[in-house]
Amino acid sequence: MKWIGLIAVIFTGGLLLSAMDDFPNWGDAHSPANSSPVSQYYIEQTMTDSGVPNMVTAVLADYRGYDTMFETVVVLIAGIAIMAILRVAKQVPGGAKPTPAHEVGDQHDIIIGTTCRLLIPVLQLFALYVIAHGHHSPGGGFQGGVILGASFILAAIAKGLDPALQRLPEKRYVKLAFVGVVIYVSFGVACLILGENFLDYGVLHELLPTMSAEEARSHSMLGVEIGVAFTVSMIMFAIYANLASKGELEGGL
Amino acid sequence: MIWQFDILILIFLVVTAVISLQVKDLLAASMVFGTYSFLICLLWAGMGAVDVAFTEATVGAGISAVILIATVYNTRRDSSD
Amino acid sequence: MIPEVIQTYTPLWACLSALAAVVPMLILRRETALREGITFLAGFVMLGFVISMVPEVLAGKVLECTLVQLTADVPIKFRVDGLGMLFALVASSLWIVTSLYSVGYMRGLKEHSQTRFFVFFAVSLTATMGVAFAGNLLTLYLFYEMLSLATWPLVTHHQDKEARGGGRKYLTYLLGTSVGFALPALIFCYVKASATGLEFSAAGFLAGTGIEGTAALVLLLLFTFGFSKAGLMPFHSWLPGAMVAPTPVSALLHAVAVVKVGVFCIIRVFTGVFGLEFLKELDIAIVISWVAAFTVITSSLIALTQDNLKRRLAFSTIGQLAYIILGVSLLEDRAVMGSMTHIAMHAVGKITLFMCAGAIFVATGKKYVSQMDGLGRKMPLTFAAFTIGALSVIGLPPTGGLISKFYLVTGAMDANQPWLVTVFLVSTLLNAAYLLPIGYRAFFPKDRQLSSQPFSWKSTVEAPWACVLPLCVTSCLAMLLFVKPQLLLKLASLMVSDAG
Amino acid sequence: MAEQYPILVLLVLLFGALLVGLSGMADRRVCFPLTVTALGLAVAVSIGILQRVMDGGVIRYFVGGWSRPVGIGIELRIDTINALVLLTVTTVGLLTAIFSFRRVRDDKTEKTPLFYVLYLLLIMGLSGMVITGDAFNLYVLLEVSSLTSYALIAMGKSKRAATAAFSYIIMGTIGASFYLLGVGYLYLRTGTLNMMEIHQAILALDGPSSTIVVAFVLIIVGLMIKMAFFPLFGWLPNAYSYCPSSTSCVVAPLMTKVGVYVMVRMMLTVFGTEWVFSNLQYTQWLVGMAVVAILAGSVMALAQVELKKMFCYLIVAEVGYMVGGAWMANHWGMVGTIYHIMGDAFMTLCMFLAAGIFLKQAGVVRIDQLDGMFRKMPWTMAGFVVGALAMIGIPPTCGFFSKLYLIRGGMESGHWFYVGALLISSLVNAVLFFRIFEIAYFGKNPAEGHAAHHEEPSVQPVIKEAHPSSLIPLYLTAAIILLLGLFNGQIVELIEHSLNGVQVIGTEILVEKGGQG
Amino acid sequence: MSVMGSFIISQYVLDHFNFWVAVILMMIGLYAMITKNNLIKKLIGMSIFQTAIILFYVSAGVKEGATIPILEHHAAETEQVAAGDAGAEHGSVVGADHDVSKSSEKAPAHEVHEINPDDYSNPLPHVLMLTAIVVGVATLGVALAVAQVIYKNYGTLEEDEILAKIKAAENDG
Repeated sequence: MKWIGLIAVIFTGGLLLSAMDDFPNWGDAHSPANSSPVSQYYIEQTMTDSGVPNMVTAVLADYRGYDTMFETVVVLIAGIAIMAILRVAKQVPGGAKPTPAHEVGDQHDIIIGTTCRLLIPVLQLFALYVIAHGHHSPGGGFQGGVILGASFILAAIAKGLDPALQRLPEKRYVKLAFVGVVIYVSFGVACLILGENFLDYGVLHELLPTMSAEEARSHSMLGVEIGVAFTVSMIMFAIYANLASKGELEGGL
Repeated sequence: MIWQFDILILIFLVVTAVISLQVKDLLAASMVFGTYSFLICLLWAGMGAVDVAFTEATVGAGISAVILIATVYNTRRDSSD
Repeated sequence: MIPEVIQTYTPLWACLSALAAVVPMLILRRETALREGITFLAGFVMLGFVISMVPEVLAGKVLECTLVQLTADVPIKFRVDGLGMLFALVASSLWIVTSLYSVGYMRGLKEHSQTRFFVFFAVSLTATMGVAFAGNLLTLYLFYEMLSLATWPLVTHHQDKEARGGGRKYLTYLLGTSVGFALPALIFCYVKASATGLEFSAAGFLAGTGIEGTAALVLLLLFTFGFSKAGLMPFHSWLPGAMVAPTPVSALLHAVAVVKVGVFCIIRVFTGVFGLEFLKELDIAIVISWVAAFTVITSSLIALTQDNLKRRLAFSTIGQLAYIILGVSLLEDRAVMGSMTHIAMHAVGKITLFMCAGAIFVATGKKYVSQMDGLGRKMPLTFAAFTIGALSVIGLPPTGGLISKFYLVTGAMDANQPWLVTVFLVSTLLNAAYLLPIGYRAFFPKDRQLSSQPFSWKSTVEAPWACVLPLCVTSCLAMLLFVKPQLLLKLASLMVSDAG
Repeated sequence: MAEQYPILVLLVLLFGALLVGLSGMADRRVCFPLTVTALGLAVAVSIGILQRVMDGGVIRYFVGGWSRPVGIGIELRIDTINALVLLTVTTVGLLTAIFSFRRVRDDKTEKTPLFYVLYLLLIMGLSGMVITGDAFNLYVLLEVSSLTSYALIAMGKSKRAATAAFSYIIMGTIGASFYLLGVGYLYLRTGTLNMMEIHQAILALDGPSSTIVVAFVLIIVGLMIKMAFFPLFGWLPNAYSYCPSSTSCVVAPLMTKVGVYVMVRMMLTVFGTEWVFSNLQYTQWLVGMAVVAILAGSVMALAQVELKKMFCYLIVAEVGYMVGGAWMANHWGMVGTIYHIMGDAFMTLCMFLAAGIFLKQAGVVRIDQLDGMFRKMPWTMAGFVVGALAMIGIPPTCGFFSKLYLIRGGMESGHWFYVGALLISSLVNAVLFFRIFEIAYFGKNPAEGHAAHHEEPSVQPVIKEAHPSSLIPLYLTAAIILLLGLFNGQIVELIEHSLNGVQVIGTEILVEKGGQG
Repeated sequence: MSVMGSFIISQYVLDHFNFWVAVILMMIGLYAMITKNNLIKKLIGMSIFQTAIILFYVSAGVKEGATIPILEHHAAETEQVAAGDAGAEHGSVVGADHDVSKSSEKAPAHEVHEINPDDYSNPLPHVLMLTAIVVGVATLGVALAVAQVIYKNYGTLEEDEILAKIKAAENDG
């Protein structure tokens, strides 16, 4: 096996490197990729089209919003898949645990507990900032969502999985994860209903008379980012909760 | 960005990748993998890909490492290779 | 001369009438009498459709109907010409006879799964009619394969170890050759001549496509061996193996439908795909002639050594089929006519022989020739029919076999092949040698004790009437064809005059 | 509304999944009707798309309305080939969904909603892959379908399901990553991700570019892992045979076929056949590999004792058919490949449906456990026989005609070994399936003489015939197999329409090339 | 000769150093995926493989001397003020207090020349790689879940031990 692997890897590496001399130079602004009309268009027209300075956000949520929708679906699938594979029916799905058996403070350090109590709200606030400010700075639904999810994970690590699950029971996080995708898709479908192509946010300005097409694009991007954040944060927590407890959703690390 | 710095990180990247694959303790491997993610996120930030770097910092160095560790915790820590 | 074409769906109805009987048969599987009634009804309906087309065909017209466009160029198409009509007449009329016989046989032996038997019987008939009326090579192949598959449950009807072996051999040979040889040949034709729609025509659709020399020879061999239902050596051994089937199956399918479909396909290849003129030009058919000649002699010799009656008849069939192929491969008008009529003559003769073998088995349980000494006195009708059938197969008067053999031999003379004439004559002698002694020993046993007993009708133990009646009918038919072969000859000459 | 059809197919499925997820938690009984409704709508819309493509030519749908300059947004591009494959995907999805009715209810009670969510998203991912016109979007949807199929396979009750799923994940990820890397190489050289634009850029390149060649190799190798082409098929048999029946019924027919479809799409639309066949010298080799794949798949199928495993190896052989057909640089080879994508999907579906029914009703895993099935489960066997005949290639099933076209292509381009392999594989299939028929017909140990059988066995078999919810999909599949065969002329016409429309296969040039090779 | 040598090095290594490292990382990851015995190690290799591909993409989008792909607000604003109102086709005049909408409403065609594309790195690879990262973590999560199931079934995560147990179970059954 090792030899086969080595040969395969060397072959692959050789193949990959064999094209190296055909590559454009490092950092060449006029390489085909960098000077193509597509990338030029993004840089030049993002402001005109939607007024979002962060081109990555604009491309992510608007020009290639279709990809991002499926990316969100991928995240959702990951969560569902892990539940489908790992979840064992020790409790009724979604039902809260009837007996909060052990006290939080028992096994967990008080310093960690206190720090987390201070840290988690800040973390969550920061997550919301990242989501909301994705138009102007690095960030957006994914990053913010992951941070939000991380705050729940932090709570689960610090206090144990059970208290965290009491606040955010399985049924709720699964539902919210679905809701996230629903939010995303409904923006697209709204465009569809108003007679334009799927995810053509510009047409949404018809809904609010005070809004221009560009604003509509900008705001819709925020909307879909919020949807993404819902799904991502909930699924990240779901992945952690299932993996940490072997799918029993009890005890945890 | 400063190219010497760039090359240094690239070399470190290879080193951490090899270490995380060679360490027999899976917990340590997960940790080193977290370091690897962090380094590569630095590299991307340097290359101007701030959004990618941000995502990698949260996802790669954060969530990936955590779920790896969670799995190692629930299974076995030592590995034969 | 381009024959007049009539568009009609009658061939389709003829084909489907047997298939349509399947559904009521399945529904009425508990009511044996009704079920068998349906079989007969379907048989008469089919015969009616076929006969209704006879006058038009005799008038030199061609009936056509196009169904589904299968590929861009090639549809499922039915086309009734002289050869197809001849074959359809034989198959559909003998089906009725055989149905009657199988009712008697199956009841007599209390066979199991009779519904399945009759259902697949009907499906096989549909496939046979489809082959007879096929208008192009693809349709022909389609029904050819359908026939292979539909007859498998019939061959393996007993579901025991022997049947499994026979069935396995049956399918291995038939499917193996059809997929391995005929299919590539078909696709090769499709590649070369898809514009012609692979339609059979007297001139042959391959003529003018630039096939010549070795390629043509290989193609011809692929076709000839691919349609291995014709039992040409070395792909013949499925036929004796398939004798494990119940006798009605052997009778209809292995003396009439299946093997005749094989030779029919080969005749089609000669007359419709290549065209006789084109083959003469290519000068390759002589290879087939020698293979056939070899088969004729060898199979006759093997038949001499067989003690099991059905196996002896099976080898005899192989030889007779090779006659037909030999005739058509001579490419002479009279030889080809002889081949075509021999399909009918041999069918009538051989089915009589098989039904006799079955009747003997039903009445006495005897399978071997050596056990049949003196049986003629117990079963006089059966053995009388047997003798007539044997005469027909040998080609002696007063039976129809003489007519076809006469044409075959004169055709061989036309073709200036004295050696092949010899083959015909030698094999006739061999035929006589393995068939006549059976009848002789049955009536005039060596055993003094048996022969000394006076004959009386009271001591006969004939099989049930449903078994005996059909074989009497077919033996009479064999003699009738001696007196009135005109219809068949006319149909056959239609094909030849087309070619000329 | 009609111009929105391309996106509607996916939306219907996506909304179905979301609804199942949201309401299925509360009441599991709504899962099945919702799933079937969603898939039924998807099939209807696919038919609508096919209708539109037949009437109006290629559909180009720009998501988000970003049509100019081409490539900034994502384009969905549907010609007749996509439309046909899309219809195949949704139809197989619908049939298997109906089939899953009792199975899922009995197997995984508390996970039923999860199963249906994943199931619908799998079909959505595959449909999306089929209609997209964007190379990167294809990757995302490839991952959607892969992740769902990993999960569905890992849900199997067998202990080995998880290990099979794991090796599938590893191989699948390598394949998908190779594809992604290939797209990266392409992007580096062409600067766009839109398939048609990439094609234009490749045509515009002056001189050969090793980057493009490497990109091509990476993409094809990646896809070959995904479609289990010969040396890279190791993951397939275990993954497909240890998963639940309702999963294998959808994964086995579709995953490999969509992989083949994507390869064809890459050859036709992205790189263009002129480039593929004139720039690369090793296309002959690939046909040779296909020959090996066909023979190896057939031989290994012969060696199997388990029913599903045998079908799995047959899939390997069938993939060999299609790869060989696509690479023989011949018009008819390509037509045959595309036609076989559809035909084989339904043939495989028929096999796996029947295997699922046998497993459920009679606990059949091994072939020799099928003894006497013709008597015990005649209705199921009837459907199975049709599928088996199609696998062997008996007219008028679709299996015959795909072989007809493939062999025609092989003959015209002079790939005689391929023709031979195809024929041998047909014979092997005949042996395989008649072995099954024999066992099902005679039983394991048939009696010595035929007299023993004249008395009916009085012991009533305990095995009951399958539920209509299982039989209906089986019969529909069998009917489709026959219809595909009978109407293959029209279908091939449609396929050719697109092949000419894209103007990629110059038969004359290729025939000449094939003559040399 | 040394000049030639350094030229070659710069041509083939330094100019593409990022690509080189990306390829090396890919090879490391791929090798681990194929040959490592421990399933977790395989997955770490998988993650390294995926990040290496991401590194490759991001490297493809780099422009020398360019900044991050986020427009500088103030620079853009002043340019737009200078640009005048040629954007009649952009229609609706609303929300004057929102500087973004103002800029768009006036967005003139010749603003193209004001924003120099060479100043910003190519945003498209970044977007693609955001997706790839998320896909990567999703795959990792599912794979880890499967690994836990395997551990539950066989009590080990070493491939050879698992295979041995499967074989043993087959021989028993």
